[in-house]
Amino acid sequence: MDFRERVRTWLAENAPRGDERVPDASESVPSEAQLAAAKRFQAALHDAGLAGITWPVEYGGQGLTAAEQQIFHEEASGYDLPTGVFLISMGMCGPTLVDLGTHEQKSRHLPPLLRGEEIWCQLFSEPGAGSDVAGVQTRAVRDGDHWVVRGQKVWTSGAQYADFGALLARTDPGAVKHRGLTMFIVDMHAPGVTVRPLKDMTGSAPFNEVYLDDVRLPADAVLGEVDAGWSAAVAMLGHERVSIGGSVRRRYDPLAFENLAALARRRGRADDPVVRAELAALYAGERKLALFNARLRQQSDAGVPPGARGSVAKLAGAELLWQAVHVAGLVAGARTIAWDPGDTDGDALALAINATPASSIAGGTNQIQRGIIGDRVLGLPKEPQVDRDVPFRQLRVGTQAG
Amino acid sequence: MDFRERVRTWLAENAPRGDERVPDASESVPSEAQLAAAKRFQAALHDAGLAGITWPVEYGGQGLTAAEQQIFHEEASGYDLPTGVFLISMGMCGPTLVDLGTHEQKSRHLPPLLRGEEIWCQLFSEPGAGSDVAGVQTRAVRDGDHWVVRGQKVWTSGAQYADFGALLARTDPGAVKHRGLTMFIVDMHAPGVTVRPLKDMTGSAPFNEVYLDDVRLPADAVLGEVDAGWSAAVAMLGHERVSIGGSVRRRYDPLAFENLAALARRRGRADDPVVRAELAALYAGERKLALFNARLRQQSDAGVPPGARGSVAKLAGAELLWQAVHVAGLVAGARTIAWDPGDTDGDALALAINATPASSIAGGTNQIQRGIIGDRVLGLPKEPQVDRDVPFRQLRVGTQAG
Amino acid sequence: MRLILDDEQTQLATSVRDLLGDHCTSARVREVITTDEGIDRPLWTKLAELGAAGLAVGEEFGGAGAGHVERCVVLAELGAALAPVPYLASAVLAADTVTALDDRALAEELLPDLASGQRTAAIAVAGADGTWGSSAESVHAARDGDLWRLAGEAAFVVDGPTADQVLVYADHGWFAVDGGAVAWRPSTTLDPTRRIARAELVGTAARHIACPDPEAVLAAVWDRAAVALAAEQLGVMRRVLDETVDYAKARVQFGRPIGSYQAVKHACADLYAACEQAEAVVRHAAWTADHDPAELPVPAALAQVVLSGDAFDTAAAGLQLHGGIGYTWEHDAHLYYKRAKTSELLLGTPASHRALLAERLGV
Amino acid sequence: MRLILDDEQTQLATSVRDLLGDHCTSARVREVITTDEGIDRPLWTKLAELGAAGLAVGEEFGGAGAGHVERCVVLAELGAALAPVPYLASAVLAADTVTALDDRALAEELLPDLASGQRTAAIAVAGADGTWGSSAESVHAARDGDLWRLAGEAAFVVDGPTADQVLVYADHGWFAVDGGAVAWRPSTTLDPTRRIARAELVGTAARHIACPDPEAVLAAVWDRAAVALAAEQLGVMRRVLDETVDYAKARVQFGRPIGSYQAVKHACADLYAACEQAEAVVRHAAWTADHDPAELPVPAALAQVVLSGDAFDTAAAGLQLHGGIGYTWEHDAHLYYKRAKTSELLLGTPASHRALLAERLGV
Repeated sequence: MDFRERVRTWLAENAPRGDERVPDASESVPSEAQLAAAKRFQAALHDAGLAGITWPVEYGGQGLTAAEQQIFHEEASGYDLPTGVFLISMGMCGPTLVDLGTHEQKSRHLPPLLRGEEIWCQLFSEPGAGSDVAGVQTRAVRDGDHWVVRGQKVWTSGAQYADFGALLARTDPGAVKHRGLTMFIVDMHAPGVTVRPLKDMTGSAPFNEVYLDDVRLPADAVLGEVDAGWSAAVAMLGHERVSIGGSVRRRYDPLAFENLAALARRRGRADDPVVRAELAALYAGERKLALFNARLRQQSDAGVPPGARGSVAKLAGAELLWQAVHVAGLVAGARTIAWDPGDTDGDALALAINATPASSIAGGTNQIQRGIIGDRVLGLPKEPQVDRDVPFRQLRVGTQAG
Repeated sequence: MDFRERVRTWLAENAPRGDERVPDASESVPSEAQLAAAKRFQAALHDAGLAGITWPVEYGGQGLTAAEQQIFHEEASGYDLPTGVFLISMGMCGPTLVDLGTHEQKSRHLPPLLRGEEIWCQLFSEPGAGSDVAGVQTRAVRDGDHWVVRGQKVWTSGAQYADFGALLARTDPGAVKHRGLTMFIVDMHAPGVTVRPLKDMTGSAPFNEVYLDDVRLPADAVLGEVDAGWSAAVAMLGHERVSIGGSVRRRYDPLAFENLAALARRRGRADDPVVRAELAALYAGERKLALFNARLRQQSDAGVPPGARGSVAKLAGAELLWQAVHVAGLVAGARTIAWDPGDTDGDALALAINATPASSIAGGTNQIQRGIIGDRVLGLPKEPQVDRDVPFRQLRVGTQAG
Repeated sequence: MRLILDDEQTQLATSVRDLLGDHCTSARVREVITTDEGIDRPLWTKLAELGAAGLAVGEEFGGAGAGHVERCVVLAELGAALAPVPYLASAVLAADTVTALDDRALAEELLPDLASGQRTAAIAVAGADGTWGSSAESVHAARDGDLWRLAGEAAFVVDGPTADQVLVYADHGWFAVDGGAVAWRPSTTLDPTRRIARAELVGTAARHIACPDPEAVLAAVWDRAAVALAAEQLGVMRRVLDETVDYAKARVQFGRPIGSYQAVKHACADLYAACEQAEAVVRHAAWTADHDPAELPVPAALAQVVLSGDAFDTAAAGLQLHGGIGYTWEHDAHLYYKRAKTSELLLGTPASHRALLAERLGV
Repeated sequence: MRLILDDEQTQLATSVRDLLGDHCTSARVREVITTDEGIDRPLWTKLAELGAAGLAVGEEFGGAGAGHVERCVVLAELGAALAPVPYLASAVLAADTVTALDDRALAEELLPDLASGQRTAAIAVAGADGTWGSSAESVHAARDGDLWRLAGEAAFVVDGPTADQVLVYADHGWFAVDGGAVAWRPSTTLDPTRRIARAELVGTAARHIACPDPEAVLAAVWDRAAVALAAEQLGVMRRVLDETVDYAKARVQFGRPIGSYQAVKHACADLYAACEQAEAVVRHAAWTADHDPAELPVPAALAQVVLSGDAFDTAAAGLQLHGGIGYTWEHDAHLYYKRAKTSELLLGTPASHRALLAERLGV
């Protein structure tokens, strides 16, 4: 039985049905039961030899190639697997551990990660370091053979239930910004780690603030080299980009053309030429992005990796949502803004409208994406950079008065 | 008889009728006959005591206040006066001469200017100095008690028939960019001055390139101080802004809402709900700009000068034209792109579409206007400026390879 | 026409702004919106004491007899502060309806209380799809002896459940009913600072307001509502602009304030250009309502064509320029976003506003 | 579906690009467009020698039997170079019409010459308002013994006066007439690189092409024209993007290249995003025309919805980013601007394209 056949058979027998679905970490907070179900599923995946497909056998992986990984993705695309809570663990932290971890770190952390026993989160963003990811102010100070960490992280998804975190902290504020950062492995249950849910504008709190109050880390908590944390972070963010690009939107989406067109028909607005024109334009926006993504995949298969062109998809996807918000208003009219409490259509549309700003902010704002396309795809000259040659402690960072 | 009455009476008796209209300098090139008519009219205006209303009596002006000037504008707004060819002379060069000229310069130049005997042009822009007005590369080198000028100017309107030009040239390339510039008065008939019409994308050539080939200028050609040309230029551009803001668009405009709405009715497209929606949006764009301008004038009358807020009108005006180009296509359809040779409607619409790019480029691009609003109106912090502290000769200017 | 405020009007704006600065802080708004009623009664009283609720009510009925320009000044401040008070519902929609109905008895009975803020009223003019006037299809009026009784539903009633009186546009014209006699079904709303409800009428006793042309009243009220709502939307735009520019000056990324980046600076410039033009549109519409009411239909439709889209775009852009912090519940950006989207669709859709303007322009 | 080119297709693009690089320089284009005919016959011959004119013509009629993907590759290059050749008119519109008419005699007589470029043809399908198919109202066909005669006018005929044959959509279906028998009234055009004319028919002898469903032929030709024109538009977008990015790297203002300013850089990024998505749309439509023609109506309408607006916006933005130099006659930016506006309106308006797409999507 070849790999594809094996994956297909196993999924057919083991993948949960739609109503058992566990939400993604960035979507909403899973219940205890959902979390337990997700862990059970991951363990089963591991037992079936389908976890960590490209990871080393030595650490519980399968030691296979990207081809098998791709096959798994293709076969899994028809399912709604409850692996959302492991996205950051498997998609970002794990691969970075594989790349940069010591033998001891890998032996300790990778097997339980693959078995679904431990979950990871990513501790990068800070209130003062948003688009400017390297503007990290959280300090890690050496104290004998330990490090003492103090600072605040934000936008941490999964921190409520994560066991470990990959932390980016500043170890040398006398160095320029991109030097003097170090990546650490943090036990999220350690004293001094406080997780507070961060409520977003939709009213839910899938993200958290994480306060680090003199958290003591052992010397072997360093991932990679001391003061070389920026390259570790770049590696991890590279994994994130691949991971975001590969994920598929499967949920019911009230802002999708198909659903808005159906709504227009139900509400008797499908005969209005202006609504029709806007719906056609929305379809065009959706379709051209989908075809762009398909073309990117074909190019990738043909040996041309997408590279920074993934930013086009990110940018176009965000713009598309804003277009859809406009069309939704034309179609749903006043029902966009007020509806009966029992009307889940109303709730769903409002949630989608309120979540839309995230699309052009999270994971790199539209402005950042345009910069990436300009710099890396088109090769346009960089802006003057005022933060490159100055010791970090002399830089202005975050939100400061004039 | 009060001033308003005098203006009104004189205009009623002397203003030419529509068919005698002389085009503005930036619009198209006047014929010999039109030029002669314009000069005759200006002479009559002067004889009637209505030229140079706020200029000193000593130099042929009327020595009155901005109030009388405003009254004249108001009364003249109902007419299409043939003063277009004098716009730069009267609106920019003259006021700068009044501000900065020596007694000799003013005595020599202002009276014939007011009598319509001499016309001026403005020699600022260069191929390498567009948005970056101070990036002037034309050199003026001292040679005994003369200056020798070498360089090229561009976008000079009226140079074909101008008698004098206000020239911005670099006198000290060792100074930083905004220093080391000097303003000169150039006799456009002097040896070494060559004027070549510059054909624009509409196919007409209201602008010119002016080549300066070792043109010798006497010492008293300096306007203001040597090496203080930038402040002279800023003063002159300030006069330009007022002059542009004050001018009224009176020509038949195929991109105006009213005319596009009429066209839609004639072509049977006024019942199309999409066309109606776009026409309504166009009206809204026109109207909100007109009301903004009216409000700016009322604020100005109430003692709050418009300042850099004029850039809002410039920016909004350009965006409005682009919107109108889109609507015109919906309304005129295929007739936008092909029409019978005799059909002047087709010619006029095409000319308007082809002239539209000028609206967002000439007189400061949309990008420059947004920068002005951000910096001067909103007080946002400036970008890092890399061209401020370096001697001009070490700067990269214009279009240069990598 | 006058597009700038005189000293008295400027003074009014300052008074209201000061009052709101003291009593309508973000913290207070966030407290009020979690209450059952969702409106700030103490604040309402203070505004009423200032005479704000009766600005456009005739002096003979206890109002200031000032006008729309003044009322728009107040509305802009209320919009800027997202003040959870029934001003739009009662001092605009209901007061204008009573005024337009031109029924002396009703006016004498209701207007003084609306002007003083003693009582509030609401209007019910939409059916299930929200179209202005569609309640005439969903609410049926029937005579019952001397009385009338209303049966059916009206939706999208702004500040209905707290209203003492409700003016209903039914199949036989206009009716007044006691707020307490209506079975209210509070709606879930996109905007937590503005309450909207559905009214169920099951043989509810009503008083018929005789009126030669009920539809004309409806149109007159829409026009004035369009201007009033636009003033509120202007307040949202101005506040978002100010907050965004302030943030762009303070927030540092990559070693310099984000307002020094063209991506941010030029976006702010566009917000400013939109806001300034919007203000001219609102001032003109308000002036027309006061001084040339016969010409109001075009400026009123124009006000909604311009403001409904531009206010939402401004709120969305302002949120975007705040980045992640703007997406948090804690920051106020989302409240302006939700208010702006709600206002965009409160009196129709952007498409219906354009269609109306085209019609009124005779396109 | 395949959205990327194979080696052979890439090779074809390179061949055409090289040919145009040598023989269709800006200087040459500017020379050709001042001639009476306005088309570059030597270039046309060279393209024909490459087999470009017969790419989508069946092998039995002397074509390459390749397909729309290949033809679109050629069209993109022709668009990028603004090549003044009757490719769209003859190798697309006319060849596709003959193919769709499915009349063996006509195909045998005309297609081999169209495929070899020996002769060119044009189609006349619009009346005075330019609507596709409206010539059925403006051109009347009448029997005259064995012959038919056409009377009336057809407008917006692309490359009509240089065509050897003209296929006319008249009130009684499709007809073929000799190009020389038509009284041509050349139109003034916005785009100097594309000739358009009005055809006056005064009892012009014509051959009737029997065809069970003339309207279906018209629709089939429109769909293929929509894809072909989109490919040309894509070429315009790609060229404008490349030129603009190059200029942004070279042009210095305020001491640094303008491409380092976000206002320019981000605009270039938007052009890139539009161009890449447009390319995917065109490749998909061309692939569908070849491999799944029954499904072509939606991708074809989509191609015009996306490309007609985006190509003009790109040309306008490219010109803007060049500043003053872009506004001169000497620079080519205006030629792309005029071509893009012309293409936007050649097969309908942006509004009609959207309406068509909505209809085909079953909205």
